[in-house]
Amino acid sequence: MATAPVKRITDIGPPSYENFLHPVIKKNYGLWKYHENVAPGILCHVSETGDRIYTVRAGSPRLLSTHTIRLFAALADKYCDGFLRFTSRNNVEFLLDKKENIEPLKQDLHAAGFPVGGTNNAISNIVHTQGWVHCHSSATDASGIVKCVMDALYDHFTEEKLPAKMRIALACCLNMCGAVHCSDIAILGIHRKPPQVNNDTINKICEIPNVIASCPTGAIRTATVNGKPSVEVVEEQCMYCGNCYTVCPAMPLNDPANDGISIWVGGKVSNARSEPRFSKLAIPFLPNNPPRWPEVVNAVVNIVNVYVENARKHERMGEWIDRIGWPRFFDLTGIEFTRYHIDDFKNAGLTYARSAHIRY
Amino acid sequence: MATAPVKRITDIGPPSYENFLHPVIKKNYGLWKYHENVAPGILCHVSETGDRIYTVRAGSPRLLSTHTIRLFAALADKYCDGFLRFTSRNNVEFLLDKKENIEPLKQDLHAAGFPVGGTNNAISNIVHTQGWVHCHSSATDASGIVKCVMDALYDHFTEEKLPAKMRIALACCLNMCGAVHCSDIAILGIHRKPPQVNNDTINKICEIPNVIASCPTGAIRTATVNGKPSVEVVEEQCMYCGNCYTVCPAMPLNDPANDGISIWVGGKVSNARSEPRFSKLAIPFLPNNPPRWPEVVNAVVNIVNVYVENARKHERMGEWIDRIGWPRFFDLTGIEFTRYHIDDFKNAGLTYARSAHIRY
Amino acid sequence: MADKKYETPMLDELEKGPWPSFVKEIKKSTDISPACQDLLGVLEVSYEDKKNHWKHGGIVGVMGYGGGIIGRYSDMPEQFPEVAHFHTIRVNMPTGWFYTSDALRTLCDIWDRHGSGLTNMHGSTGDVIFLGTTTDELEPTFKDLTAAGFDLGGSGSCVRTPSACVGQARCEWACYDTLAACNDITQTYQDELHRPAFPYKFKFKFSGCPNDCVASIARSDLAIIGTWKDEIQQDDAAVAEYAASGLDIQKDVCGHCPSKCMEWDGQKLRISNRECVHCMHCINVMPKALRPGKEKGAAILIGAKAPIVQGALLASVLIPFVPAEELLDTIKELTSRIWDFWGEYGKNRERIGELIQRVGMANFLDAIGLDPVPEMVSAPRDNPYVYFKAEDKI
Amino acid sequence: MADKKYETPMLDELEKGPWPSFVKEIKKSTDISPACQDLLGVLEVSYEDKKNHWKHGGIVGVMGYGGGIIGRYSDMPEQFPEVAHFHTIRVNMPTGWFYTSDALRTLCDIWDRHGSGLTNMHGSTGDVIFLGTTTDELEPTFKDLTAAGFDLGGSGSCVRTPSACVGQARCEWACYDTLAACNDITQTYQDELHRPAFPYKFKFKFSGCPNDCVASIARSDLAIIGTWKDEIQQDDAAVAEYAASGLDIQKDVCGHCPSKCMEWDGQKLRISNRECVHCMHCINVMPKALRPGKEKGAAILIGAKAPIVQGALLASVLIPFVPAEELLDTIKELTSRIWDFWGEYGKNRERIGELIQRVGMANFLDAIGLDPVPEMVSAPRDNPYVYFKAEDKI
Ligand code: SRM
Ligand code: SRM
Ligand code: SRM
Ligand code: SRM
Ligand code: SF4
Ligand code: SF4
Ligand code: SF4
Ligand code: SF4
Ligand code: SF4
Ligand code: SF4
Ligand code: SF4
Ligand code: SF4
Repeated sequence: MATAPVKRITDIGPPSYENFLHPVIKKNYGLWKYHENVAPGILCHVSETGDRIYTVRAGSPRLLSTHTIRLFAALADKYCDGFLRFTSRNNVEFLLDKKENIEPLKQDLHAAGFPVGGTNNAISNIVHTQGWVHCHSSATDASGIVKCVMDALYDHFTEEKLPAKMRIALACCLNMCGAVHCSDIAILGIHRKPPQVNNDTINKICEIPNVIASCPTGAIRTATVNGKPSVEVVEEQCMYCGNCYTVCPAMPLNDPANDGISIWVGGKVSNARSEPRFSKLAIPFLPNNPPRWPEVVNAVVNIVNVYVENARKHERMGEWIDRIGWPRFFDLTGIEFTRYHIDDFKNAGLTYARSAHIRY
Repeated sequence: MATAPVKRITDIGPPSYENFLHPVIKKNYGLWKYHENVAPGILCHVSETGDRIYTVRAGSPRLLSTHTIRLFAALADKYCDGFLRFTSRNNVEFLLDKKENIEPLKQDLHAAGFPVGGTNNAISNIVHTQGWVHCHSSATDASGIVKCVMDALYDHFTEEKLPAKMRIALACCLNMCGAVHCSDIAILGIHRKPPQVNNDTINKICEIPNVIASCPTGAIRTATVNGKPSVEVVEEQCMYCGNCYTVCPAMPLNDPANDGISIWVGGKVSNARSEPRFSKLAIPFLPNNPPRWPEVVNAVVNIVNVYVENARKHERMGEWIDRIGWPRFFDLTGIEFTRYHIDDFKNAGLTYARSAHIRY
Repeated sequence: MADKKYETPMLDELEKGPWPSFVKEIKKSTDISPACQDLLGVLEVSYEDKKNHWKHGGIVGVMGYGGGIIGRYSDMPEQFPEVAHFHTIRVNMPTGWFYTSDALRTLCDIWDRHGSGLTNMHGSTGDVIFLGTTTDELEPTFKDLTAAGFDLGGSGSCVRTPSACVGQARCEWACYDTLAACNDITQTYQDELHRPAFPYKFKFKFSGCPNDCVASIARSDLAIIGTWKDEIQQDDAAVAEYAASGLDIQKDVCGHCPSKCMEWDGQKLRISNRECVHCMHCINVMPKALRPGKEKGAAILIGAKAPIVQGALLASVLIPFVPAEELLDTIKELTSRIWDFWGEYGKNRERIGELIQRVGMANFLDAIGLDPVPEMVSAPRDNPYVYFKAEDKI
Repeated sequence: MADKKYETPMLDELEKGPWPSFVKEIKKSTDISPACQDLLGVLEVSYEDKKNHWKHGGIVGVMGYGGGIIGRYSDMPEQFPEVAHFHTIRVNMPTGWFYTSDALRTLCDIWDRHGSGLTNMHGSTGDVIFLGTTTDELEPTFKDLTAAGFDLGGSGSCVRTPSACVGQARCEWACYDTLAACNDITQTYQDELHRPAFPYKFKFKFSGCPNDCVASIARSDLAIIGTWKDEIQQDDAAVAEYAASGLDIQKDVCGHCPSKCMEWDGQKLRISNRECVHCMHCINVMPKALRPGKEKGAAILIGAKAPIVQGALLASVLIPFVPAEELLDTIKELTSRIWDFWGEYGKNRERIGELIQRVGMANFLDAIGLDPVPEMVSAPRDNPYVYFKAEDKI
């Protein structure tokens, strides 16, 4: 007698968050009145009911082993009745109703190598992507650079000594998985050579019209190579976006000597004070120099330092630059202004300085 | 015996301005220290030397008969030792070294029908163009509307009761002869029907490829009509700019029922406070209703009134709208916001409100 | 930790320094799966070569789903056979990234059984990322996940895993219930999430207030940003306390108000709420004294995306304000109209934001049956190139 | 006034009202030329028909010149024979629109002899416009004009009549001598002004300070805008006087400073000149207390134009600062390089601003041999679509 097949479970979606809320949160849901910044990495939210919930935020490399997740779970059991969450920037937050648990939790975290911080006017965790660990598109690694940069900015995570919040993000290619394009500082992997067409396979594995249509600048045209239908790339029209490669594996554009990093500054997401905005190009190219990427680390640290020294309270990176102007930003940071800083894509004309508002 | 031909004089350029400078101006050239607004239309410039020059500014219809120019000349002789100038907005300025001459000059001007004013926070003369008086391109008249609007705003010329300067300009077609596109209020003649191709003449009088190339939206394509080479206009792609007509007389686009006026607001040229900027669409269409264009006059007067009532000191039209927001501008003026207000030309995407900065 | 299989001198450098090390994490996991050793191996090669060693992903998945798995193959399978296949599984996180320790351990158990033991907590879209397994393990992992009450997230041309800020669970500023809304939308669109049928991806993100802590305005096709319509709730005594405690209210609060609608005379703070653009700054600085108003709801913005293909876009205002009670219905009604239009007119790989750019906002509004309002634009057009419609002409 | 030839009930309405009437001006001129009667007649028809009655201008001119005359023919020549031809003559005004009464009368005499007696004082570009004459009268008018020391202005694809604000002749803020510069450029480019040889028109305008009283930034291909480099000259006693006389310095001056670089503590005004963007506002409001600095010169901006063809442009910064002494040489050197490039690469009817848009600022700078500086952009690019040049790659 055959056993009836187990009904396959699908389309159930995630378990409801309600199952995972701390009792104090459940009780005070929607009733929070205000919060206090207790210390770097420690928040206290106070409810209309008088209840308080404490948050201890710890930095994480995001790429976590199940060992570490189990460690977090154990700490949550020990101090938080098992309740914790992660943030939109991949930090882990322990939710406590007992103030006296804060210190021991902090110490346990510290002992395990996880810093507490990232709240208020600190540099929070770097939002980042897969890099060489997992993505075929990557022009650089992600986790490695993040590690090096955060090592250098560690004190800015555990202390709150910035004029305002600072959000750093990294994406390993122009697909920009993550809000890289709206970060105070964005670290972006870039290619600098056009795709090398694989004339042998392209006709078999890709739809050539799709490949041609994928190019934002129309750089790709049909070609016949060794009697086979293929494409060719007009080198001057290619800006190495990699969109053709996303569409077609026969268009790889990795090139170790020319792949590298660009640095972008002054973007933001929040609507606080000024409107959200894109980050703008600061450094067009820095080489990939693993394992510690000193050029990238120095560049980021330099920008952070100049910002910290010069910005006024409440000024995010971009707001500070608004006030002092881009010429002075380049001047203070010692970064060279080049032809590449001048936009030449679709709406380029709108970035030219069309006023006599000039600082000298 | 033939007389020797008189040598033809060419390329001499204009006579030097130096011949036409008042002696007090010559003496104090480059030495002016400050100025005072004596009264509407009256300026006093004071030199480092202590000398003073008085300016009396009078409004003019710009279209002047030689009779009137001779009248100005006579007044200049009577009160200014013959020295006068015109301004960049077509007012006439009498330059006096004797303060006591101001009043009699004012009276003579007034008697002749020329108002004194337009300085400081007044509405100065309307920069305008040819209209039906002289231009084949015109979608409306120029001088007629200007006359009607200035009649209605007369007191704003002779008094200084605005929060800031106000510049009104009119152009009779999209060629925009004059700084219409950067005016506090711009009155703009527009067409609303595609050109009517004259299939009989086009091939004779125009280069068809030039006609096709002239269209910013690519609305024109070749066609053969009655066996003759001609063009046809894709109606949906035509936005009635008239550029094809400028290039080719066989593409006229006048259409009395559909020609009319649009109103634009909030532009400025000066760098004072905010950067120079284009005027933005307020009213997409008002009919041509000669001889007094009541719809246009009312629209302009309404906008001026709402501005005067609501703007703060030193706020130009566009700066005031910056502060209160466009929704409230439409609200206060009672002007309807329509699909036409939403840009759909090249950089349209950059005009969408990309933030949660919203006023309710 | 299992025995070392490869020399990884470069990666070893990344175990140094105070910030927690992902290399340590990979090394820790070598006792879970041999794939971790080979991952270290191939990554070291990448560090030497300065390029990745992955091939363009193939189409792998679980039965009946078109998304949720990212196929990944090594381009050095002979040298690193354990990562020859190294697919990721996107597991839809609980809304707001809330967990109990038990729930986390459940996920760990499943992943230790079927995969590398490596994760991302979390992916940029918000999913739990199970990082690396073979094709064979996909279906069993899925079975265990659903049995435990979890499901996959999105990938491909479908609804992507929606995400929400912590919201009313722990934030005093949430103007609507982000968690409930996000969870509801996630459940409502399960079919669209798992079975790619769109021109391209579609992302929802829910932020409770204009601080936008899930970066919805930068990263989602439909961004729901909480806000309020009436006056900022103001506690004058608390304002005075801030002033007494040394806050320079003129400079630090009023001085940064983008709409210049605040006045402080040393005694009393006056807000012209009519001009307030709801930026949150004053509230952020004085959380004990100022709070969002009582008439709460959200603005709905549309069309954010990363640069590919036609350039990055921030989301733009579609509906300036929806009361909190009407929010879910409005989102669903709107979404269905948007998808109809996008499905019909969207080109392959054209996000909704790019489609709107292409056809123009006014035509888009016509198509989805919304009236234009001035809140949708930062300013009306400045060019006179207006296409008048036949019905508006004579 | 000559006898009335046509009934003009509509135009008569425009004699009413307080503002001076152009209809009166035309009527006044009927004793000068019969064309004025026919102009009234045809204009009345336009007012009835709601359209102009002019034909597309033909090519008419004076010997040896390609510009300066706008040909104009009526489309109702039988009805209005006196305006069958009704060409305008553009007479280059004296720089700054300065005149003596004698000079004006000289112009009037010439025009009464040869034309309608109607003028525009002045045209939008700045010329004296002699409004309406026949082809036959062009050459004689020109002869009389040159004999009297006047010459034609520009039209067609050439240098257009340059214009300048009143400048140092009567304005305390002029940072360079706009009249001298404008006059010099006008004289230097006489050939380019009279003989169209460019892809399209080219306009110079000279403003002595950022108030830009000739709207150069909106209307000229090369805009020369005076400014200063050092500190604003400040007279503290005069500042105190303004304060005493009731000016709210905090609100009216500092409050509108776009770079927020002014501080007023009730006693002393402090300007961070390093951040000042030279907008002129504070100086405009307190002319007795503040003045531009002593290190004077100008910024050179390029490329403004009206909407046709590709949309309107404001001029953009090309050289942030040139000392006053070097200004003329710099303009001329720059102009020749710009014209070389434009002549070679400009398409027919492509203004320099549009050409720069088309090829990109960086390529344009290469072509004219200028180094890029950050003052040229409002911000660096935000899209990552960078074309790296071969020499910068490996
Ligand atoms: C936990 C988290 C939401 C979540 O659901 O996970 C969160 C939580 C809070 N945010 Fe946030 N924000 C969180 C990501 C963000 C993001 C998104 C991002 O970084 O990608 C933004 C937009 C960033 C940007 O503009 O680029 C964000 C912009 C803000 C702001 C506006 C800051 C500004 O001045 O621009 C505030 C207000 C403030 O801090 O004054 C804010 C304030 C807060 C408050 C104080 C809200 C409250 O009353 O509880 C919370 C504690 C913040 C802190 O770190 O001090 N939160 N917050 C996120 C923590 C990320 C992390 O681990 O660091
Ligand atoms: C005479 C004239 C220059 C000329 O060579 O002809 C001139 C002369 C002066 N201008 Fe002007 N401006 C003249 C056209 C302009 C223009 C151009 C235009 O209108 O097309 C502008 C730019 C307008 C714009 O932004 O759209 C202009 C923007 C200014 C400003 C900046 C105003 C602002 O706040 O935006 C000032 C400063 C002020 O008034 O506070 C100014 C100030 C002045 C001063 C006070 C300069 C001085 O110290 O002598 C002069 C008297 C102004 C007055 O009317 O009260 N002038 N001024 C022009 C008179 C035109 C007229 O008849 O009304
Ligand atoms: C895993 C993840 C990065 C991470 O390390 O966190 C990721 C990884 C990839 N993304 Fe992404 N994207 C991820 C979040 C994002 C985000 C952020 C977000 O969703 O908030 C963005 C920017 C926002 C947006 O959607 O515009 C993003 C924009 C892209 C794009 C560009 C899309 C565009 O319209 O511009 C591509 C290219 C594509 O779709 O073809 C892309 C494509 C990819 C692919 C599938 C590579 C490809 O070309 O096929 C990557 C697979 C990597 C791998 O091997 O695992 N990924 N991708 C994120 C998803 C994890 C999760 O489910 O939680
Ligand atoms: C007479 C004048 C208007 C006025 O009443 O003052 C004028 C009149 C004409 N302009 Fe203009 N423009 C006049 C100043 C301007 C200005 C203002 C300026 O120079 O400061 C502009 C805007 C600034 C600019 O150049 O961008 C201007 C932008 C145009 C354009 C659009 C050019 C563009 O690049 O967008 C055209 C179309 C064309 O060139 O084909 C144009 C074309 C014309 C034509 C020649 C009509 C045509 O299509 O052939 C007009 C002849 C009218 C007539 O029958 O008399 N006119 N034109 C102005 C010249 C008088 C003078 O010499 O002083
Ligand atoms: S940013 Fe590019 S390389 Fe990095 S994970 Fe996303 S698609 Fe892959
Ligand atoms: S990389 Fe981008 S620009 Fe270059 S050919 Fe491919 S799609 Fe086109
Ligand atoms: S704006 Fe148009 S219609 Fe008016 S004068 Fe200029 S070209 Fe002619
Ligand atoms: S009017 Fe303008 S848009 Fe219409 S066909 Fe002519 S050039 Fe093209
Ligand atoms: S977006 Fe607003 S409501 Fe949500 S967590 Fe951030 S501050 Fe709180
Ligand atoms: S929320 Fe922002 S705009 Fe509104 S009053 Fe506060 S600071 Fe001003
Ligand atoms: S532009 Fe400046 S210098 Fe020239 S008149 Fe105007 S205010 Fe004076
Ligand atoms: S000139 Fe303008 S920017 Fe400079 S200090 Fe004065 S107001 Fe501020």
